[in-house]
Amino acid sequence: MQVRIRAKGETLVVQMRGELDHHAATGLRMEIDAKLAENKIKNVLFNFRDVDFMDSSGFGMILGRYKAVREKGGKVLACSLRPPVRRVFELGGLTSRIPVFGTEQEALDDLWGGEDG
Amino acid sequence: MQVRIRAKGETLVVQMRGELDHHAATGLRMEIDAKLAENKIKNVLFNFRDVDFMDSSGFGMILGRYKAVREKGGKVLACSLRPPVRRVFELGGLTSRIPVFGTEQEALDDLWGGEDG
Amino acid sequence: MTSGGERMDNYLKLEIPAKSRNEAFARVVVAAFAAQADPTIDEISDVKTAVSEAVTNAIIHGYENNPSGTILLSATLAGRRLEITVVDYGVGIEDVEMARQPLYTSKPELERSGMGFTIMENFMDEFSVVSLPGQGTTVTMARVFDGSLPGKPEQPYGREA
Amino acid sequence: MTSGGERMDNYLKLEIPAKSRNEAFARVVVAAFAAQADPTIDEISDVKTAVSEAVTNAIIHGYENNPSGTILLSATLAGRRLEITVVDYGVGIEDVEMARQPLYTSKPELERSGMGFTIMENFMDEFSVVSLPGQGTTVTMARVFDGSLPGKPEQPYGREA
Ligand SMILES: Nc1ncnc2c1ncn2[C@@H]1O[C@H](COP(=O)(O)OP(=O)(O)O)[C@@H](O)[C@H]1O
Ligand SMILES: Nc1ncnc2c1ncn2[C@@H]1O[C@H](COP(=O)(O)OP(=O)(O)O)[C@@H](O)[C@H]1O
Repeated sequence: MQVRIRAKGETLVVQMRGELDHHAATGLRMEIDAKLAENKIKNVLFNFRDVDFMDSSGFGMILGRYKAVREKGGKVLACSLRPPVRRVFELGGLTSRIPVFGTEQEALDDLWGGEDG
Repeated sequence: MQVRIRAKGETLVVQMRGELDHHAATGLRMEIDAKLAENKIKNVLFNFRDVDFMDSSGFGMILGRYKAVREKGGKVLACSLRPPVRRVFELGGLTSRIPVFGTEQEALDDLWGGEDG
Repeated sequence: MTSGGERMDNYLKLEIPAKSRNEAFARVVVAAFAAQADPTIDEISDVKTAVSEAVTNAIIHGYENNPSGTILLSATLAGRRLEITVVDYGVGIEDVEMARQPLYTSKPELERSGMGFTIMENFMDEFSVVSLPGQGTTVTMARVFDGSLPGKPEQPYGREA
Repeated sequence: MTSGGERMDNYLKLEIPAKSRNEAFARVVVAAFAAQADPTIDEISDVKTAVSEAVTNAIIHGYENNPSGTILLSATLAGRRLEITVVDYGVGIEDVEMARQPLYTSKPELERSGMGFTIMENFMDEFSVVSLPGQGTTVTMARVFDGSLPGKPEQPYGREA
């Protein structure tokens, strides 16, 4: 899996490409946690646009970040879920904890709207 | 492998897509021979544009058609070879027996030019 | 040879070491094998997910991330019915009933979600686990590629009340 | 455990029946396995061709198209060196030297070109055949993914006089 991680204001945008399984999740978890330890990051947005596969290990990694970020008062969001990924999100009840958006921009708008209001 | 076989005048144009191995060659051989038995067909043009793999079984099938067609006074031609297919053609010395063209049109022009002259 | 035997169209038996990069490899192998039976994209995606869960469990739980462990993956195709077996010779499971509960995991510290068995059960038509503590675990699952949703090949779209 | 042992990064052992549709399957399996070592497109294409030849020979010659025969394909990856073994328990080869000659085939009626062994030899760095008549045939071949042409990993482009 290929990953690009950028900071957009207080939000870390994690753009993934490929298959999010245990092998990929193990590496990605460490990368994200290193960035989370940095300065001003509060929220994490997972962009699934180019992810065509996720299993329960990927699910566990997302849930783990959700718990860590929430403890520090931040939010975890997801966007651009394809059907196979959405299926696993729903089966595990992740959609009731993590807001899911159609596009990255919609997710960021929601966060920034929330900050203004 | 997917195949489309058309008659263009006296020439059978065999357009292939996929991998030309023993499994594919076995079926294709029968299809071509059935058409060759028909009426006015004299020549065979193999269009390799969408063939990304050929092994010695595909090679043997081409060589077999070459021999059968030549016996009846016709020609076998090939066009649009990709590098992996060209490699096998050359290793087996097929390029010295079967004229290879860049495009289907060039091959047909050559045949028709020959008929006129 | 014998009459009444199940028609077996193809099979594979694969042995691979318990390395996490083989999770993706196992998915490719099963997807390429299953392709012969012309599954839909959703069907192949479900099967890949279930295989990924079983192989990952063998690596993480069965062998506790020791890559010298051996995983056996076998698959048979009879018509459009795909059966898959994943075997490890690892630590085994004391209480299979408990292990199968959604959200149950023995390794929360590894951020396991406890959803592996639940996914296998929901994404396949048939699913079973046999395990002997200290000897290993065998997961067997099957899916019929008939375009219906998993778990209900005879009555597509008919389960919801 | 032992010192001086060759570093083995990954392996697979695959058993499949001698069916011609498994020729393509064997190629996919080896290509997916080899992908870990980052081969070039040409390298992977050469390896797929060599595997296709060996598996096809097992089916056509070893088992004379009897699909109840069993083919064992194994592969190991040590760094960027891929070694592949294809085994059948079929009729075997009386005279391996003759069989290896370019254009030699015992089945011209099947339109075999006699180029299979020649392709394996030319597309891989190392190649050997061991066969016992009546017992079967083992083909072993290796390729190092270093971007050089096959057969000459140490001196790329250097063979022609
Ligand atoms: N192959 C296995 N070997 C040993 N234990 C296993 C195996 N597969 C599953 N288990 C046990 O069953 C539990 C539940 O598995 P699962 O539903 O896949 O969730 P998870 O992998 O997230 O823990 C695991 O936590 C583990 O204790
Ligand atoms: N696995 C095998 N079992 C028995 N005979 C074999 C096997 N592989 C090759 N041979 C023999 O070696 C000959 C040459 O093989 P090859 O170069 O691949 O050409 P071809 O397959 O076109 O005949 C075959 O014709 C056959 O007699």
